[in-house]
Amino acid sequence: MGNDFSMNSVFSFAVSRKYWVLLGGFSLSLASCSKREAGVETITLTGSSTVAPLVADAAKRYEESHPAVRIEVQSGGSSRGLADAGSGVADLGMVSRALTLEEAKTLKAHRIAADGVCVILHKDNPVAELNRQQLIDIYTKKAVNWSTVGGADAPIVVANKAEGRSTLEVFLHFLGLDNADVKADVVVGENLHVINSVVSNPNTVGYVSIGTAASEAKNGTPIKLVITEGITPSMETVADGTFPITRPLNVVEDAQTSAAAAAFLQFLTSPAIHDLVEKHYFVPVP
Amino acid sequence: MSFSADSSTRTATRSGWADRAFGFAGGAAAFLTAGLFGWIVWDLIRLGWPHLSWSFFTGEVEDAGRQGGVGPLLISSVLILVCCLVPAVPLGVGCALWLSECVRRGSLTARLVTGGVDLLASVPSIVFGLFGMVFFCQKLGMGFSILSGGLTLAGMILPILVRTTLTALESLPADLRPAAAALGLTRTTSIVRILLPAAMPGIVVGVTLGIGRALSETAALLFTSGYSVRWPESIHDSGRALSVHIYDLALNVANGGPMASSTALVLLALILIINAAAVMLSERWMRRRYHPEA
Amino acid sequence: MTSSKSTTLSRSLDRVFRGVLGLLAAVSGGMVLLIVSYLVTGAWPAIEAGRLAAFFTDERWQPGSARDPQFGVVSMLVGSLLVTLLAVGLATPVGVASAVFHRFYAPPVLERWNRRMLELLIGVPAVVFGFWGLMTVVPLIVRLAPETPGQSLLAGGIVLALMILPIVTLTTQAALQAVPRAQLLAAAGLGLGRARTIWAVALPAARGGIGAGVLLSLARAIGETMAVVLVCGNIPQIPDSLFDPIRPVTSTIALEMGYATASHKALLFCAGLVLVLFTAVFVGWHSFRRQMADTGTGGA
Amino acid sequence: MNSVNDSTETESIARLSVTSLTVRYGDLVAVRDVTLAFPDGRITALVGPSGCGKSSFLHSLNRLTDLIPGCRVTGGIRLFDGTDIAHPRADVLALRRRIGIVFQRPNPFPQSIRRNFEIPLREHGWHRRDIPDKMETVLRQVGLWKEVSDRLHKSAVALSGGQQQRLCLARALALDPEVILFDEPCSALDPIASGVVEDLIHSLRDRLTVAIVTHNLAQARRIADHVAVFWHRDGAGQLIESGPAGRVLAAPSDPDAMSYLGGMRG
Repeated sequence: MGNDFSMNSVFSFAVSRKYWVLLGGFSLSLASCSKREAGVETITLTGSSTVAPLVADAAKRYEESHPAVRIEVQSGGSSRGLADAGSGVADLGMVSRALTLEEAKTLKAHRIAADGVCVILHKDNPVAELNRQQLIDIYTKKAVNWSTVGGADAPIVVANKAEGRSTLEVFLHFLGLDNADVKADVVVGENLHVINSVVSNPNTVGYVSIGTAASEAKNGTPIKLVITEGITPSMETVADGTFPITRPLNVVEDAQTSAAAAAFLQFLTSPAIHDLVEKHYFVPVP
Repeated sequence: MSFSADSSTRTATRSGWADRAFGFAGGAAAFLTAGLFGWIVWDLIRLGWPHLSWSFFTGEVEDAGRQGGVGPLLISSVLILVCCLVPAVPLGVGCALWLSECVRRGSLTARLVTGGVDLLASVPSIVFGLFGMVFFCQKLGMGFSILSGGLTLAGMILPILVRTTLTALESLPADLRPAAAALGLTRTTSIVRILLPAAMPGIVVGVTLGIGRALSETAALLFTSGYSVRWPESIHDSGRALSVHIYDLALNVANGGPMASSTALVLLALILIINAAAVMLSERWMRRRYHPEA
Repeated sequence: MTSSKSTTLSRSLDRVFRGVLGLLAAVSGGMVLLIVSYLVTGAWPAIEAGRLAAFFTDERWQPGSARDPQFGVVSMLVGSLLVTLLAVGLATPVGVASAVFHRFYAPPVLERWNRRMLELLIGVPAVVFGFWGLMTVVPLIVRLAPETPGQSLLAGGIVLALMILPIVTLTTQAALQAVPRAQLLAAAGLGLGRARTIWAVALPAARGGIGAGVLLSLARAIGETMAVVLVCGNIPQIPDSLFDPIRPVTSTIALEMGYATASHKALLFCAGLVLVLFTAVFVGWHSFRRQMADTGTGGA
Repeated sequence: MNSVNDSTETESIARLSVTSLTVRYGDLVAVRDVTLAFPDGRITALVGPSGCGKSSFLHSLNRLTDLIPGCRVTGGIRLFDGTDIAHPRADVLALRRRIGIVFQRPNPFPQSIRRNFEIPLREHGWHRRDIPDKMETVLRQVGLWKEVSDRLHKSAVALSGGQQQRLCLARALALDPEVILFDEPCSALDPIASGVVEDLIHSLRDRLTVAIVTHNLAQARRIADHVAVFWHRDGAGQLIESGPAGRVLAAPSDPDAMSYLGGMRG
């Protein structure tokens, strides 16, 4: 009886027996963090959330013709792209601005497309055009009412981008301002956050990637792209270089790039993705 | 442990204006809650319903989510949930059992553990995400994977599970424990065979809440489970959760708004189904084994 | 019949089982230490560089400015605190009133459906709440106060209140459910009306549970990220009014982490650490007090 | 009745004997220095006013006092075969099987009637196939078989209070205890159910050794062979009088016992 009893006791967790099995299987699979199928080359890209969707689309196309390659695209900002490509966490980095001299010492940038940054307003805002000086006044709170720049009598709500975004850097570079000079009413992160801030408060002024703004405006979002320094922001004016606020969309590599990654980089800079670039409302590199 | 209405209190003596004022204020609050949520859900339906179709549930993500469906993401979400619950439920329930059955409530160790769990509840989800990225993805070498995401979420829902299980155990009739002891049952038997089944309804509520929390989480997954929209082949693959997809569509993809709403509807449906399944399974299991109808 | 050998075995089994439970508890309770230690590691470069003092003395937050870097985090902590208190202040009365209604006034069917709805709402992603707030609440605020940006402390408070409402309501409902029937019957037996029974008997008895729920939602609100970043305006300042924008600590981490360079990153970790410790003081104090109360009444 | 009660003092040996037992809760002394023997196959009633330590004493007999934090028991408790119950390393689980207890309020597990037997029986090593027979035997013993034989799979908490208490008794009996303790087993029941349970307890006489705490002196008179009177004295519960029921109930020698037991006649 005693023996029988002990066996019973040990195995009497019938309630949870299935659960233990599951748990066991789980810990086993956890322990075996082994590499997956051999022979498959993985390329990792991290960086700019502006560039990531384009590269993801291009990667999908590339994988179709190269079945032995797997491409992981993670966004997280240009700075992350630079850091990861430099440290080797990622094979390639995505950066939505030109590299600084310091950065260019260790990394090599390959331009895959160009983008412009444009100022946006609500569709109902009568202002249609703003020049550089007016923008400087607005972003430093010298102009606080729309009437001073030719609009209705309403306060100007200034939307600025958060620290570190390359749109911010490009825009401030154009205005010749330091971020510490900017007096914003609202600080936002993503492009669509800017656009929706303008939609939800018609007194807001903001700036975003032309691609995003054009695409949203075309689909009925009540915003408009503001004429800056007399030039209408569009893919054409970015392409011919007349629009004043532009930036390159780059993919960067360090000195030790694998052959597979180099091949993919080659693909990204080739005309084979031009249709994708245009679909994302960016301007292809000639 | 039935939650059914207590008729004696519902029909209690009404007394004039105070009673009416209470009823009115309560009714207004309930109506406000339901109304606001109705509003949100209605907005989602208005924007998202036109895009819903069978192929949306099964199709792959195309054109950054503006086209196609969310099939792979649905699978990823479920896998992340599994990776989350498998460690979290034993941890949470075990911790609660230990606190309620193995130590004195006021003791230093009990206080330390409860404090730690309460503190865990107050860690911002984005901090969980950063922690998961460094600890699971990098230190433990799991990479951006469904496993990393699930384990990160496990830490996040742990306090919910501990608290609800603890509450359920504490609200059990006090005489169950002496009854079990008097029959010479070991503590193990008493816990596994008697207390745990009796506390089951409460635990299921906790798990339900945890499921909702886990499936809706974005910030913690952004850094851990990754963005990949491929069909996941194992839990070591990177997989984008539905909530991350919603975030991406709403904030990163131009004209992603309507699809974000559709995806949100899919997520709500998934939560409804999983919750209903959890409640139903537990009820059936209880009826079969423990709680024959009264 | 039952030999002493077998009971020895079941005793050691018991010990193993208790050991396993203890281990699970240790992991659960210790996880927060792991997270904090990791935060400290991440924040170490900033702490080492002596930035911690600047955290509390600098007025502004301009970590990226080359000309005048400033690292003031106080305004963001104040922002986190204010938006959380506002949310809890808005959600608690509504949640408690609604729970009382469903417990004492509404038919049971309604209570059940309400519970289902609230459980579902816990599963609505924060970004959905945030987006809804940006597109619905913010325009309403702009209409109310046309001179303001709309994205503000008030908008953040409302959206957060909505998000924690299910937690407050559900925990209050559970606490009311746990009030012994005998107490309610005793109140009825004394001829107390329903309103007085609720006010004088049910709510005081459920106070502990409601408090725990409020604490839980407070912790949830102070850590919320994706919703507040969309509606708060994210200006690091101490607000003068409900209509001023604020920037909670979590917003800063969400906005800047992906774009931060190494030293900036350490600062953000530092901010996260400060927030966790800040919350820990609240939660720890409450948790400690509650346990004291527990042992005070629960002792034999 | 009285003839039964009177004939027992010398003929039986003690199945369970207690020497100098003291129960403390922290600084509070609940029971001080009690020495008492429970004769084999006889019913011993523990009586006394509320708060005189009867229940604490009873619970210490099968070490349920272990469950109460801060409770300390000193003194000797021995079973007939010499098993030292009070020993800190005594096999508590095995001795609880040998000494069963039925509480004031019926406390079936909130599961099916069948599982209320399966759980303890399996724990103590019964084979699964032996359980149905055992269950039927004890349910018949407590007169519950006819009432529940067709609903063994249904919840035990759906039974009436009296049925639940009989179920708890059956559950305790199923483990073949040598001693069974009752802690005011009838006080939460209606008079009819109470009568049924009382008759059941009486029917255990000769087969088992029974200790019963009761406030109902009439009940003690009806069923007890021996009576022990507890009293709160000098800040602690103490045993002030014990002996054959007939003598103690009719002519207690202690003045407090006399006034207490006198109340029953008045």
